Amino acid sequence: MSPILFWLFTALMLAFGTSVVLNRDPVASALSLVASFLCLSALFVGLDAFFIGVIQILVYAGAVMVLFLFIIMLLDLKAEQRRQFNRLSLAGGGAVAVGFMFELLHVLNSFSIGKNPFPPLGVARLDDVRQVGITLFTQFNLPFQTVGVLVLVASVGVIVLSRRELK
Amino acid sequence: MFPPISLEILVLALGFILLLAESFSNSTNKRGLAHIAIFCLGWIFAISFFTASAPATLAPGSYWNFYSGDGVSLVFKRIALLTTIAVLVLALDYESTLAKLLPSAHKGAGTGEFYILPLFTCTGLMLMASAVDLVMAFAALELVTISFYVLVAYARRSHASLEAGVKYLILGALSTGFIVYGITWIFGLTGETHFTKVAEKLAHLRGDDTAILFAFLLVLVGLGFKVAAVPFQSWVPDVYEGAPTPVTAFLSVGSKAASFLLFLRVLEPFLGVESILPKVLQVLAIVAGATLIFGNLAALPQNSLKRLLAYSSIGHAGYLLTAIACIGAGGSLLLGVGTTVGYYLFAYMLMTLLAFAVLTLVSVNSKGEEIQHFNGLSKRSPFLAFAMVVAMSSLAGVPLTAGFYGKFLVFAQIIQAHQWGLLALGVITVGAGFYYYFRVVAAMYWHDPLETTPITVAPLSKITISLLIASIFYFGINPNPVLSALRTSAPSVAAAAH
Amino acid sequence: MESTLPWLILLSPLASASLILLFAHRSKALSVLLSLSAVFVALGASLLLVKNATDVLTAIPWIDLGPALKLGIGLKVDALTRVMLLVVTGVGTLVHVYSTVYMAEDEGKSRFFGALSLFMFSMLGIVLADNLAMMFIFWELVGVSSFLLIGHWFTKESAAKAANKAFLTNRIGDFGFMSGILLVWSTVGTVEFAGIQENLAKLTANPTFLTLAGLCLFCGAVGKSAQMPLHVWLPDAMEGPTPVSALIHAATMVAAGVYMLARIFFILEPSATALGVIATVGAITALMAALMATQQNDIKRILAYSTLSQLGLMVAGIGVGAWGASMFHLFTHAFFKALLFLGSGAVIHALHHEQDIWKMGGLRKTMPKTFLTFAIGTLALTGMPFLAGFFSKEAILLAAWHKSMPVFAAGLLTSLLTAFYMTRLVVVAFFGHPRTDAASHGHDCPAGMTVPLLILAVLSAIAGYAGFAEAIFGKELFHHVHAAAAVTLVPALAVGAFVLGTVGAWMLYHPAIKDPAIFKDAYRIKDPVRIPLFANKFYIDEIYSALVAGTQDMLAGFLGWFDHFILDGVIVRGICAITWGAGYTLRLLQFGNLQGYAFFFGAGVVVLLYILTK
Amino acid sequence: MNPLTLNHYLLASGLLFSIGFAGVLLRRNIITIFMCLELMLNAANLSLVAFSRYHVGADGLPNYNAQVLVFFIIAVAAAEVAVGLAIIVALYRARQTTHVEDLVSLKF
Amino acid sequence: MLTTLLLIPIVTAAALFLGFGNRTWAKGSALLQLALTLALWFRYNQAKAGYQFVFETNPLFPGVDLRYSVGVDGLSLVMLLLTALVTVTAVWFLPNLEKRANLFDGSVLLISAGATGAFLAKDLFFFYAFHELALVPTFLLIGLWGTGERQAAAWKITIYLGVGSIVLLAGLVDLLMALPVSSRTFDLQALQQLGAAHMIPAAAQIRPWFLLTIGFGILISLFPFHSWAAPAYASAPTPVAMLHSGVLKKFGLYGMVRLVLPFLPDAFHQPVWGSYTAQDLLLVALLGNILYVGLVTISQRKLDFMIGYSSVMHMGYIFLGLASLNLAGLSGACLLMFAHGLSVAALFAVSGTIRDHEGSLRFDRLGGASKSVPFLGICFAMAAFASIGLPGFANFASETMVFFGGFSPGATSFQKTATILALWGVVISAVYMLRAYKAVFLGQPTATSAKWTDLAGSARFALALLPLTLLLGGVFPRYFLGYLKPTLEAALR
Repeated sequence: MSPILFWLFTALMLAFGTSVVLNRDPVASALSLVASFLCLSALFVGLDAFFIGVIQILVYAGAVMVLFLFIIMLLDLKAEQRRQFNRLSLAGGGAVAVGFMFELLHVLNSFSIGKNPFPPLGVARLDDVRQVGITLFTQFNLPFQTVGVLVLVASVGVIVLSRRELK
Repeated sequence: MFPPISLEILVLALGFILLLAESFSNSTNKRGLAHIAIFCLGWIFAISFFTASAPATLAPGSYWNFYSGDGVSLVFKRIALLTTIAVLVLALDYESTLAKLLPSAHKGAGTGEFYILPLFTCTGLMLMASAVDLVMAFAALELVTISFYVLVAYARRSHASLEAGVKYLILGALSTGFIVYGITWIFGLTGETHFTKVAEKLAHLRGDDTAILFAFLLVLVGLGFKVAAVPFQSWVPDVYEGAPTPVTAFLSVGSKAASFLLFLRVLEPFLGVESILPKVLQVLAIVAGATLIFGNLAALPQNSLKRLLAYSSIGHAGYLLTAIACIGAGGSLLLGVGTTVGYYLFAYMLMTLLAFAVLTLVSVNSKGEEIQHFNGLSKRSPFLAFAMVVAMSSLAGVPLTAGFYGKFLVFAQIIQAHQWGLLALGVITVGAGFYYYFRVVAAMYWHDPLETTPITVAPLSKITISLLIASIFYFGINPNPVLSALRTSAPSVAAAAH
Repeated sequence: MESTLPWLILLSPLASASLILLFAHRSKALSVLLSLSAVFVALGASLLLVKNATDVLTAIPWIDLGPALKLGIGLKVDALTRVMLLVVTGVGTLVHVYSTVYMAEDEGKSRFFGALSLFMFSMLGIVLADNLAMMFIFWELVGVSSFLLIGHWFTKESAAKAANKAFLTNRIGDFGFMSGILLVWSTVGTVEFAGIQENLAKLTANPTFLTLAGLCLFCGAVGKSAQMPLHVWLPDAMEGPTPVSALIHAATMVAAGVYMLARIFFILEPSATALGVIATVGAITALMAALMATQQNDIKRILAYSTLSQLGLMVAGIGVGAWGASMFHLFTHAFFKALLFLGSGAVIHALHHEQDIWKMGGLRKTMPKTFLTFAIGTLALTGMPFLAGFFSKEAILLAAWHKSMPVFAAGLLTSLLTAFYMTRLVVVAFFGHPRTDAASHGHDCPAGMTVPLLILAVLSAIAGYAGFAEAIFGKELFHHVHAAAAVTLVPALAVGAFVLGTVGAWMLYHPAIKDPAIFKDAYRIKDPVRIPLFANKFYIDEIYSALVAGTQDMLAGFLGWFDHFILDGVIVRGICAITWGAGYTLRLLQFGNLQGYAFFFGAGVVVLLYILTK
Repeated sequence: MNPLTLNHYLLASGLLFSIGFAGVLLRRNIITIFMCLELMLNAANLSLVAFSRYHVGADGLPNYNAQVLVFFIIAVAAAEVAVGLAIIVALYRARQTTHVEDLVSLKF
Repeated sequence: MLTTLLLIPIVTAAALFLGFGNRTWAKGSALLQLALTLALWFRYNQAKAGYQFVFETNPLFPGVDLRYSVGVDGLSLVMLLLTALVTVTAVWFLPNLEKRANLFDGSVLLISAGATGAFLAKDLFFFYAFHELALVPTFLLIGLWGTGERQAAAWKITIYLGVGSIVLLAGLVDLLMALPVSSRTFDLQALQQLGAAHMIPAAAQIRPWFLLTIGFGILISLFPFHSWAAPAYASAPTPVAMLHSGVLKKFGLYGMVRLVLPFLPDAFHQPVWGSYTAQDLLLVALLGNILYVGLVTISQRKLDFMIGYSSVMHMGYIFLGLASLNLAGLSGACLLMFAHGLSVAALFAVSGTIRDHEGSLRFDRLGGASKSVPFLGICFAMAAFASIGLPGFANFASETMVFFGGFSPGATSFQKTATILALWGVVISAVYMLRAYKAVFLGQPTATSAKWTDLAGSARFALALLPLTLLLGGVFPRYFLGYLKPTLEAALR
């Protein structure tokens, strides 16, 4: 990936990320989130992870984001925008987040491996869906099954939690 | 002999069958489901004694890279099974209360899943116990976490349950974020996800101590959240209080036990890095000390027993973390840290489940979970009062109950490591523990009851409670079965003990 | 035979005491019978022992820890023991007989005789002891039997108080005694008299230590023999029944201190300082007690102070080195003081428990036998020549003359005062006319009481004669009695003091009782001599109670307060409160706000990360 | 312009993580908080993919284990969102609020 | 046989809890316990030192020598006899309850079982465990059936002793840790042999010494950790006060003899503060018990508190015997444990009976009781005289040994001074005991005390058992010392 594109998408991703946090309107936040994730998937693609990039768009933009918007609309959350921020908690939360960020920078700064450029790939054309598939269904079969159960549990849970009347 | 994974498969199959049965049957009585589940889990527990332990392989591409059926995991699987059985028994007792908190079409409606979801949670717990790979660990952990989100918020007519659900959800997701980030860093540092390989790679890394420490901290945060270590404990009291009581019991025993084992497994690779060892141990000691103090002292002024048990659960996490923080000293007095933690959790399971069993029955009959609802319990039901005395004594660490050996092992660990600060905290907190646990005993025996109707105990609950009491005494005198089971196959955790 | 006799002496009263306590306490007659037979057995055995005048030593171990510690119950019968044995069993027998009548109507008669037997056992134990530890054991036991007997009429507040006071005061002395025993033991390694004597060199090697040990041992005697400053219990002990006063608080127990000093004289002898202190204490006690006696109105109290005074004299005798003379005086004193007490008992008995001498009068006529014996006793005590007291007192004075003039002077003055107050007593109580109804109905008591009086009167008369005494003391011991070279001036001065005292008192008091006003109200007549300081016993009781209240009780009260409010209240509860408060504060961190929890979470991450990466 | 290093991506990921974390700490609306949590998870994913690309195996391919893990994380996150939103809906039905300040009945 | 002895009270208690049986069962159990103890007492072979009647299971910890093992030697026999005697008396002084009498009786038996177990145990772990087990019934009984500020007292004793036990636990573990890995064992006999072999270097002894002394000290109410004792005993129901102060408290002292002396003898001579040694420190603490607590006792105005404090004070003498580190002092201390247990139990039995009669134990409300209840008076007098160290009772014999021990050759001058000061305590104890005796039993009878009824029937025998045993011990201390001596010699080696 060319550095220019990297910087562009990174800047956009962070900007939209910030917009998620700063926007008072949940709908705007949700849209910013999607935008941020689109930039993120661009970064994924830049890292030669095409499959993940696609999945990212499909799952987040296609499903999660719709879910969020749907719920926000369902609950009609506008009334709550007017609430005031508590300055103390604002300062405290900000301080913690900023403190964490600086410590993270400190870690990255001392991270020797990270200073290396990416090694070149050994193949000209990456069949990355196939590779992911092979890895997932052979080696990672057990965790995969587990995640399957997890999704089952989640769907059962969602039904139990949201049906108007239980039978 | 069965392979260890058969246990997970059987429980999972049981869960599926019951789920199908629940959706296709027209019966309005869901209690049958629970009875079947309890019965079958009992059999599965029996089968667990006929499984051959099978440590993980490291062959590339093998299915068993992720799963270790070693002796320790077997013990934790049994803990998970027993906990689930007990939770289901509690759930049966809790049914009348739960039914009122559900938007049900008819009596008992919607309780079916309440009996079935624990089976999936149990599967997750068992998988967690066996997970020797970060990916597997993550998947299993999330299976447990997500099923707990549902279970905690299950009683959705209850504001408390919902509030607890939301708090657990947000903070749990936050901790998941940290775990994921931590896994990322571990992978980034080593390029591996299997614990053994990670350990090998980490030990040979040079010059990136800060990054290793960062990865360690992220995992500590994530798992510290699960085991209720200070300062990541804040969800515990609220969620424990709000959740339906059987779920609280499940959270406090099952989730904690599996998380501790995972914590030990994740910790081990970091302990192999000598250059960071002092800092790791220092932070562990700080966290352990803070947890000890917070859990035990904040429990002192509690009036709600459920909340008190929540704080006590933090306190016990403190003892366990203390044992882990003393991991660094050479030569074990009695047994390794892994065995100490394993035994402690086993004892903790017995006594906590007993306490929750009594709490469930009393709260159902007294419409409340405050200590004052236990007033004069010895008159209303001497059996339950006695059970509670046993549970509280064991939690407080009175000898000849299972809880004492746990404390004993922990103190041995502390002294061995010459952690005098932690020893002092331990002494203070045990003293505090005597106070808040015995307050319940005092309420039951000293005070007059708020209401005098006797409490009837269902036969199944009676059997469960009796068995728990008997086990507390039995393992309080002879801990050998548990200890030798923990030690038979020297797993990676036991190696961490040295 | 010789080795079993001492055991018989010792154990027969014990058997009687235990039998009474365990089985016979419901039957008065049986109790009396048991007690009497025990004392007769003891007397008989003692007489047999005197006849076979060989020394006997017999012991059984009591505590035996090998070389670490060996304490035995050992009996030692030598000349000194024999004297005391006879005194104790002799006077004891008479008092037992006397008591059967005196206590006839008492509801606690069994208890009384049980305690009396216990006392005999304890006292004989002291006498027979062959080591300091055993002596201490019986020393304490006589204390407790004295406690029981003083407090015999326990529903009387004053009796109960007196019993406590006696016991406690003795305890203070015993504290010193035990310290002394420990000091000796730590040097010598044994507590047996024989052993100490053998290893005396170890003790004398360190004179300061020796003096300290000697004085500590002397403390025991100060308590038991009621020397200054621990004398306060003895007058109060008169709350007990009169036979008890006669036996315990006149003839035997209080003399145990003197006996003990005589026993351990070989330890005291090398230390001039110790002896000097002993002599001074004795002399002061003798003099002050005599002064106090001159102003008392209670017949028993006068006798009590007199006892104090005489004990002081004996102790002073030890102090001037004349332990033989002191023992001799102890011996004679036992008879005439017991006689006097029993006589006063007869008076009290006849007058229905009237003890004020001013409410008596004229008893000479109504109680002739009692008067006669009482008079003999008085004269023996005051030192009338050729009666017992004269000889023994003179022996002490003689020794003092050689050793220390101040002690001699004090002794002489005491003799004079003794003659004075005893004559005062006799004149006021027995002469003139009865001043109360009770006094006018006085009568001699039954034979059970009079016979012991008569026997004692005879003994008081003859006990001082060399022949009699020597027979009992044995040649060797009697040699010590008259160790000092005779000086003619001493008996002359003694006689002078006697005459002066007697005549002085007669001159003062005989006219006073003639005053007709006293028929109406005894207290209208004024004692011709009135010295409040003496009457109030130098205010020592008051000073003591102020001291006790001011120091011990106040300290105890303060410490009680401290313990309750500071140690337990502030410190212990404070720690609990701090812990609880900390818990309460920590609990406040769980304020329910999800965001706050996330903040703690984050802050925890940041802080831990800082610690890790700094 | 310098070639891109691993740290570039890690930095981007770290900043996104911090932004998400800040959102969790600062926002009052539970749904928004939930979105911020998604940001954090995805930030981790970015690092993971970067590491995957960095740890090129002997066969010259990126380390697909990490990508599979990313796949799992996305799946889990989706499930979590589903359950989480269900809980939030249930909460809203019961309490008519999605604000954290209103959820303080359980405390101390 | 020993396990049977342990099971008698436990099984009876369990039966009572389950609703079977009644007061007679409790009495029968106590008598059976006494009978069995006496059988042990006479069958014990004094000529053979060491543990006898040993029974032990396989190790309970894999690879660690920790097992259920019981056995008795001379010292534990004496303590068992004390337990059995006090239990019999305590059971006869159980109050008449309308409700839940079985709970009360069973709990009392459990306390006795705890003590029995602790003294029987030949294994360090069970030795510790049984003692603490007795805490729970104590807590229940004081809070439920106590008098006065019973709940506060119950809390105080429980928390105090809980903390004490945990310090003790730390000390025990530290002690084991000080041994080389290969010789770590929980077997008391094996431990004793290790102690004799001086396995622990002197400098390493001081820390476990402190932990153990403070731990045991809290359990024994060593100054300044004594403030739980008097209020607890004053509030406790009579049998509980008897058993706890008479028997259970001796556990700590027993532990000192069993563990601290054989193991950490050099610690006593280690300087801890300037030139003052640990022994000096202990002496100061025990003088606190004797003089400070003694004076506090004098200031008490209620009989139960007075006895409670006096029991604290007498712990000082036992410690004095321990601190002397020689056979005389130690034998005195051990015999004094026995004697003090009996005398204080008898005192509490009498004071409890009086409280039942009068409802109050304030000295200014009592008086002249000997008139109406002479038997109680005699028993109280005997026990009181015993406790102030009157010859003839075992207490005197033991105190004598203690004092001689403090003065034996080799005693430091500090020790001798302390002993002399401690001797003054004899005067102090006489002051308060006689005051109490006079206030309650002597003097003019009060309007109520004249109407009291004396003990009758078998309760008389039960109560008389204690002072009579004291007399036996006082006259023939040698008989008891014969049992104690070999054990103690081994402990001092």
